[in-house]
Amino acid sequence: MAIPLTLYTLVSLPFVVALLIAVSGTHQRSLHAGLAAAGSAIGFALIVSVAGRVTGGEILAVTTPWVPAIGLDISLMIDPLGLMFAGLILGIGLLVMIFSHFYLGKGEATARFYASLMLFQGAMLGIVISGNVLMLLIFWELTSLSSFLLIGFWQHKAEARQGARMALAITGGGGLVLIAGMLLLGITAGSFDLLTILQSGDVIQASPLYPVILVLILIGCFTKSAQFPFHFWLPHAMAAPTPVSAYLHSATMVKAGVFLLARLWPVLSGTDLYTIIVTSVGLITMTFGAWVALFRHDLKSILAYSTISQLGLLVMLLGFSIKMAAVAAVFHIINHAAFKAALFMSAGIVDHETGTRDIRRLGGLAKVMPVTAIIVTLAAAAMAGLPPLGGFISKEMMLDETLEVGLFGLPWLVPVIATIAATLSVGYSLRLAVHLFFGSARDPEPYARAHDPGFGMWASPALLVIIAVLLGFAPMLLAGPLVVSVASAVIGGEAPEPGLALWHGVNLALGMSLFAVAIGVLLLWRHGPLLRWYEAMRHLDAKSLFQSTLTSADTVVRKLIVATHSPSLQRMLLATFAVIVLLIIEGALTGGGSFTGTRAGLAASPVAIGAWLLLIAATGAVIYAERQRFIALIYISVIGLIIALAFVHLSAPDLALTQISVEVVTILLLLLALNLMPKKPPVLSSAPQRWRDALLAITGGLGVGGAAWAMLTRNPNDPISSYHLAKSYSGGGGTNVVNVTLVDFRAFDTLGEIIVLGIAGLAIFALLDTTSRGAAGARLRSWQEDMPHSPERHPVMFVMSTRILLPLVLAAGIYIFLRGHNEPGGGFIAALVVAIAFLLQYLASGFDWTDARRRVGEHFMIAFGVLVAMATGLGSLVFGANFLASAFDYYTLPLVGEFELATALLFDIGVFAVVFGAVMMALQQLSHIAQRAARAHAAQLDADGEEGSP
Amino acid sequence: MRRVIPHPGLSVLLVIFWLLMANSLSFGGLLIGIIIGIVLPIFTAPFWPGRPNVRHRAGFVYLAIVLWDIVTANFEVAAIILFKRNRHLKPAWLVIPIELTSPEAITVLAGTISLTPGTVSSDVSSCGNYLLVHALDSPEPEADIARIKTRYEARLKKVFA
Amino acid sequence: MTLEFLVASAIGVLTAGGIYMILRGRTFQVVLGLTLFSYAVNLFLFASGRLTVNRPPIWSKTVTEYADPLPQALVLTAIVITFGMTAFAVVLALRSFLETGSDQVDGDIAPCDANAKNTKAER
Amino acid sequence: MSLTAHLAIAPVVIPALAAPIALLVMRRRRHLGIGLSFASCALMLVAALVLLNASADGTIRTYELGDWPAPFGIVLVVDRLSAIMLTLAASLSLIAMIHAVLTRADRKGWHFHPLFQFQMLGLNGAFLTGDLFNLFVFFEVLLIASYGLMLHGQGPVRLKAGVQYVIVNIVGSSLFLIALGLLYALTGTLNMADMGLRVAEIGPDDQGLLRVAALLLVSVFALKAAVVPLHLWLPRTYAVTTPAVAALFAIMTKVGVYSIIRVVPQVFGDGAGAAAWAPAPYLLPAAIITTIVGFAGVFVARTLSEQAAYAIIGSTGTLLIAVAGWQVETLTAALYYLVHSTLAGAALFLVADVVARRRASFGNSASPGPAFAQRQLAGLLFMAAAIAATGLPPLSGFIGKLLILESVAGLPGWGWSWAAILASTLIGVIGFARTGSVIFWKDADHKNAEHKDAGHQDAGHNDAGHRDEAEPVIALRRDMIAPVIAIALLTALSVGAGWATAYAGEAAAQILDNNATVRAVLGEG
Amino acid sequence: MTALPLIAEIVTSLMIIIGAGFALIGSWGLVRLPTLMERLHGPTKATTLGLGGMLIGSMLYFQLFEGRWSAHELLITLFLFITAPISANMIAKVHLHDLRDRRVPITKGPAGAPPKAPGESDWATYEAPHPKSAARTSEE
Amino acid sequence: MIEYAVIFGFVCLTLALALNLWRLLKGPSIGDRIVALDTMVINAIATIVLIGIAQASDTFFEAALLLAMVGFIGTVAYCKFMLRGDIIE
Ligand code: NA
Ligand code: NA
Repeated sequence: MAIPLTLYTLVSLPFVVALLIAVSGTHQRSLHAGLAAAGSAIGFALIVSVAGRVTGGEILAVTTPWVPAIGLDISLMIDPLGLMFAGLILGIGLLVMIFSHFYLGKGEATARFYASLMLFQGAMLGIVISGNVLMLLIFWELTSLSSFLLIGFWQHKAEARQGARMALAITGGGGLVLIAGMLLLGITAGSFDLLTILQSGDVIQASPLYPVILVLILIGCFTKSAQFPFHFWLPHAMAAPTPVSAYLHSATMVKAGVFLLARLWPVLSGTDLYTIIVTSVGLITMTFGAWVALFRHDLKSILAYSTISQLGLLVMLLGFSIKMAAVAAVFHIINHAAFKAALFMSAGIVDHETGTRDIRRLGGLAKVMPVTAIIVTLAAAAMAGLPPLGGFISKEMMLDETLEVGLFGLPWLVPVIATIAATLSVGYSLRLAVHLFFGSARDPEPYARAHDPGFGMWASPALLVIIAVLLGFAPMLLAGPLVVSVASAVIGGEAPEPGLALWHGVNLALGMSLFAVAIGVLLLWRHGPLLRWYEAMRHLDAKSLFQSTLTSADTVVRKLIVATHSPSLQRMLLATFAVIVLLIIEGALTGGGSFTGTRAGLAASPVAIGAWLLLIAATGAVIYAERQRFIALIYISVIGLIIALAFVHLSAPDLALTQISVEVVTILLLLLALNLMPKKPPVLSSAPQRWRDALLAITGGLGVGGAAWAMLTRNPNDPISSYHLAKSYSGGGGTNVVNVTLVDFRAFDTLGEIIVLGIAGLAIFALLDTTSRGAAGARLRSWQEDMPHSPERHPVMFVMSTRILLPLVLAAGIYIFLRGHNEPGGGFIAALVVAIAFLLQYLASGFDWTDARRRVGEHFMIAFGVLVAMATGLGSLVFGANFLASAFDYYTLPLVGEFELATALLFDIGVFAVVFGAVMMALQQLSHIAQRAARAHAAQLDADGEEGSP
Repeated sequence: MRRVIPHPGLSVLLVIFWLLMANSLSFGGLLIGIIIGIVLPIFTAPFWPGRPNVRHRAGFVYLAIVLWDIVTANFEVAAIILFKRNRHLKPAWLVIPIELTSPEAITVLAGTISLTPGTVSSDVSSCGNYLLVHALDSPEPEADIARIKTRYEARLKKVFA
Repeated sequence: MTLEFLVASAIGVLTAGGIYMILRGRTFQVVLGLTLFSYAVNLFLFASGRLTVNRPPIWSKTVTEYADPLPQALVLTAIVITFGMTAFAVVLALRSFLETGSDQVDGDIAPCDANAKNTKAER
Repeated sequence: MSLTAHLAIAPVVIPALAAPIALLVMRRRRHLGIGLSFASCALMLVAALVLLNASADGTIRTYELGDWPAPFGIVLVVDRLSAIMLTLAASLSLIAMIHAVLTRADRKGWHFHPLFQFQMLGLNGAFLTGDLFNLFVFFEVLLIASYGLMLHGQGPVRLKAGVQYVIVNIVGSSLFLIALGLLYALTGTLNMADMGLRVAEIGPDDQGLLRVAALLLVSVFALKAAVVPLHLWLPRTYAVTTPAVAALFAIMTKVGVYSIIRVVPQVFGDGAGAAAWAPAPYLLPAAIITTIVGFAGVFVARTLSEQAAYAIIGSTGTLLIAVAGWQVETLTAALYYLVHSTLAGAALFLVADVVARRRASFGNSASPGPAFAQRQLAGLLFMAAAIAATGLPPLSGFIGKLLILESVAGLPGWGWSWAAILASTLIGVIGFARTGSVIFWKDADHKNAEHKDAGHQDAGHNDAGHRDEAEPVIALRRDMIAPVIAIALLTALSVGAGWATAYAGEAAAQILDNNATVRAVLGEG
Repeated sequence: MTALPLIAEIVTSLMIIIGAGFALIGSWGLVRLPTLMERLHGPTKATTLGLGGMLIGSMLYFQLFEGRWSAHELLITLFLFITAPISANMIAKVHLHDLRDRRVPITKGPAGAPPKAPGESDWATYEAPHPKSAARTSEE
Repeated sequence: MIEYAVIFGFVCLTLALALNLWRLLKGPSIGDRIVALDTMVINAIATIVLIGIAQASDTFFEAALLLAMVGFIGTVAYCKFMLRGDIIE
């Protein structure tokens, strides 16, 4: 197979298999396991197939550009380091898949399980064979996500959910920090290509950003590899099914941090900062983990802490920045993967067969579970670093290297602590084997049930233990070339000859090792008293610390968010106005320039001053009478009237017309609504609030008024409207420039504007049509008129006058419509006038009377109007012109004389129809609500009654 | 003809209205005015059930009298506002029995009373046979009632015969 | 006293009145406030064409000076749009009052809080 | 002139015809109306894609409405940015429409389809216009339609929220007009390209006024974009809205962002004197705070729809962090992330609905309820949407965030930007993990299961007695189609990230190249 | 303008002055008259003669000074003749309603409370018009 | 001479509007306020007509006409509200 194909197949196979499993149905246990195992096996075979070339010094790489903008390529690369990890991931993966099949019960959701597991496998594989660090980051976060799913697999268990979330928070969060670090790394190196970065060690270490990069990346690695103080998620991840723990939380995922440390070793290591941080974190973790492991009772918890400890060991070794230590680390990675996965699977077996993982309830199981006992004992021996197993060799190498490192200027510090950690390791390892399998049964119940599992279940751990044993007997043969080539890849140069052998002669390391074993045995012997002493101590529970931190963060943030975001319109508006006012002030101060411009003012006439006084007084009156809503409304109409007068005075006849007619309709709307609302609500805001609002209002008023003053006292800047004035008659066929602007120059605006009105009409209809139902209907039915009312509904004078007014006002409306193009008026104003003519009938003769005489529905009017306007616009396309282009011409008829026909008039018909429809819709829907609601309710009751009867 | 122009008076009114709106006399304008004068009464007919027939000559006489009364009465009321002290004012409620039967006629009468200053039509009785009028200064209410009945109501009866 | 001053100060007063009313916390007052505010805004937009007396933008061969027609067209559009918005706001204010029995713009249960009583942070 | 020359107007014409026709046919022939509405969305997408393709070569197409020359008439401008926005809007509309129809949400009140089409009309118009006042008009179109849609289905909470939403936006629109007035008074024009030229000639005496106008205008856009502290209107509004509508609303805040991207470089660019890049110093801090506040909201929110609403705020903040850089690279990142975050937000709302529809009275609140139909599948959808919303791999959010992080690196305040983006991602992840694990993993104990009180009900649901209230228990997965499409689009956006970022990059370059726009709009002169 | 007959100028000015004067007098009446019913007479002045004078002035002005025949001012008069009585009537009804039904503290005014309508009926403000009465309209 | 008449007219109308305002604010009854508003509308019509004379323009005629046509609706609606609450029933 060609290399690119191999690599792409390798990385995509697990995902494809995951997908296959996910869609293969829920009750296909064996198929799921089979697919997963086959996928892993094929992957493993692919790895094996390229192993020779890779260990031979060839780097297999393939790159396809993906997002060049950020330097993210689909880049895969297998070098010996990647090869080793890929082999572990796929090899152990295969064993785990097989083991899982026997481990998982009948009712388990195997599809989800294997799909997630394969998802993880793909992600993990991606990390180790990424050739681009951004790719690596993607896979990195994917492992966190899949691990979240796997830890939470038994979703009904609270500890599973919590463990999953905690793992996600820590490893995912660490991943985010890693992103920052990697991005900085790539930016500093000038590329995100891994090989380029690996060759840029000097540049990076010389960069002022190096400490930042280092710390960020280390946090990413430490969180993933459960290094102190981020270790606490790992024990809680043990809520996952045991195969998951074996796979993710011992052999692979937790090694991702170690992998990345190794991967970036040439780039990051070698500085004092690196050595100090990494070594001490590793050292602390190694010791701490081992210490805690000694006192745990849950088998998986023991193994989890032992994993933490072993990971600390690896981190420490990589932290030494010594080549030989790196070699030791590589060898120990292999050892640890073998014995730890075996131990986890065995723990699963014990759990499976005895129903408990509590070491205090187990004991003497060797008699009933001899095979398991052998496996565990051998694996534990490897973990303890006892000869003749592989663990012994790597521990010797480790102890040997500690002698080379001085930390904080103390040459003895690292060796002494490392020896202590080794001692503790011996202690918990021996305890695991001895307390489980030897001595007497502490609890008869699990003992009675216990027996060895079938071959399928113990085959996988057995194989792993055999490897662990062989790694001790024939390390050079089995692992030598691999370790050398991997170590060379880590170091980025020639690795020193590891000299893997059980016997290196009598040296200090051997002494330390012997000491560790001796004291370790002692620890086991005196475990009881030690445990009582340990349990008497107060322990900081990282989980509850994490939980309580999260809870209190949640509480505090929630309080803050709820306090600030409780839906308060007043707060929203205060914020808005405050921001605006501040920005106006800022803009004016920063921008500079004078407040008053140079434009000469117009002298105010007495009537203007009078009207101004009226307006100010009426505005004040509105504020004063604020809660007496009806009176405030009367004052508002005075303001509207004055503004209409102002438009007249200031040469804006169209605006005056619009203002007058809109005002009338608005008042009717407000009165209709006010009828059903409180007329004089109680005071709501306190005096300080009112002062605060008044202050803001005055500032806002000063700002906007000031801006208006500044604007008005400046000369215009050659406005585009001179074109409109010049072209109105010649190009638009009308002398009323405002109208020509509306229906021609800016007809597109007008189209939007009528659509706004049309939508308002529809939305109002939608809003009010439901008023007879639910709470509103009930409230309306029980509504008590809050004012004494006159019994007369339709005063005769009013009614009769409106009947003569109707044709007259309609005629006026038609007139205003027709001449709008040349004189003040137009479709909009005409529509309002006509609407008002009909509203008068509603007002005088009542809803039912008038509604019965209505011929065209408002919905139709709105739709028709929009369509007419659109058709006018599209009509011009037929003539090869752009949308909404107008045409007009003058015609002469005998007797009639010259007259003009303009498409703009057609457009105005559309405007008319929409505006009329919308206005009528709004007012009609709003009127007579209570009575209509009652009627609708009665009709509903009738309908229900009929339905009920046969 | 009746079908096309059911209410010639209204139609003429609309034509005049249209010409006044246009504020000019042109054939084109007249044409549109006539169209409107024909169409609008038909279109609005449902909104005015039982449009009464009006005697036009009587109507014009009535209109002339009312206009004259408006002018003269205005001066009287202006004098009252300007020169008469509140305590010398003799406002009164006038209850005017009416014989008109159509709501249109009652409305015109009430409107006339309101337009001629010094009196405001305030209400109609629920049976429709009395008009409540407020007079600004009416030392002799009976005389005012009689004046209204003879001067306006009697003439209106002829208009809305 | 110039017309410019009258208009500018009127805009200022209407804005202040509008803002104050909008901050009152009951739907009807808020709608009245919006009406005041929109008067101010329409005047402001109108004023962007500067003030002109006795020169309405009705084109004629003999006239050379006109008021700026563009802001007038814009204000017309704005008035129409504001009308639509106000109408909707009024109806919504009423509808909301009928549904909830309160005309206050605030002080309602937040869905946030309504659900909170059933939802404790998981332990 | 061939019909293709009129293509620019198509995104406006299509919904403007579809809406009234749907309004007319809907009462009698409901399916015809729905079909029309669908067809309109599909046609809009086709038109948008054609424009997207046509703009790829860098041509800026203009369309002078009524054949009035710019700057005197209104002109539509189709450049890459417009094309991207149009395509996004049309895609989103199809998703929202599918969901609304399949879940029958469109039947829970009047006029859903006409309002929906009008909403699209407003959006498309806003994305196309080159005229500032016309932008205002289309803002109003999309707002009034959004009021109608937001209240679709009604119920007390929605009405109460609607009051606030409407009033805040009316105030915002008024402020828009004030800014417009100032700008017209100073420049004498409304055409954005022309305005960009004219601001450069404004004298020193008028600089203060110009800056006021610039700040005012941008703060109106910021209000629409829900930038802290102008964001308070959003959480409840979006959380209580009909989910299909909320999904469409995911693009509403982006309209504000779009306007900032469109207007600031063109009008308040380098030549604008005191107003040059006027909002820039405030944009970055505001964006950073918005990001944090948004995801803090995700962290503490107790319902999925609320989380989605806060996620919208947070993603807008993130987006604006990039915008605030005003470089080709940062705008590239912004545009890519804009598209992503819109789809992601929509996906969240839709998934929230999928959940709410299956959990009866438990709605989408993060409280353990009984197991429900297709729980695993729903959970998977939720996970995908949450991954997208927080910006985790493998979906496009991750690429978007990488783009932003890389592009802002080295710019002033970039450390804060990085910290905000990464920290907000983490708190978002924790928040989503919590609600997700409760809803999809945790089973109610018996005490909780019996405790179904009314306050529990998802606010978005109708009050009792509404005609469509009593729907049968969901057995079909049809309501999962829309979210799946949204997630598929996000996947496509990841896979095609190379192409997408390249297009965004060219769009960004075009945005910052004022001369090109001026040449296209105002001619060579 | 010098070519114009002085008399035209005088008449026009007079009409304007009369119109404005009556408007002022009507508004003054609104302020000084004792209660609502009396005040209601004030606006009818402004309506009829005040505005009428102004409109005649306007017609004359355009006729005499601008040389345009202008009569559309008559339309304003027409509308006011129709609408002013309605306004007055409705306001009077509000007053009557206030007096008897609303029990708001209101001075009855020099004319006192209105007398009850003779016979069986009451005023329409207090009693819905009888089914066959001319005062009853628009009921279906 | 007409100029003086117009100025006199403006002064009268301004005073008239001010008097209307006084009544509007003073009340005391709602009816009084409505009368004041109604009168104000009529005075506004007169003002518009006078502006037309002063500017020798009939551009504003429509405004005056419209006010005459629809200005009373406010008055009537306010009254109807006081009488019946529901203005369209
Ligand atoms: Na317009
Ligand atoms: Na009147």
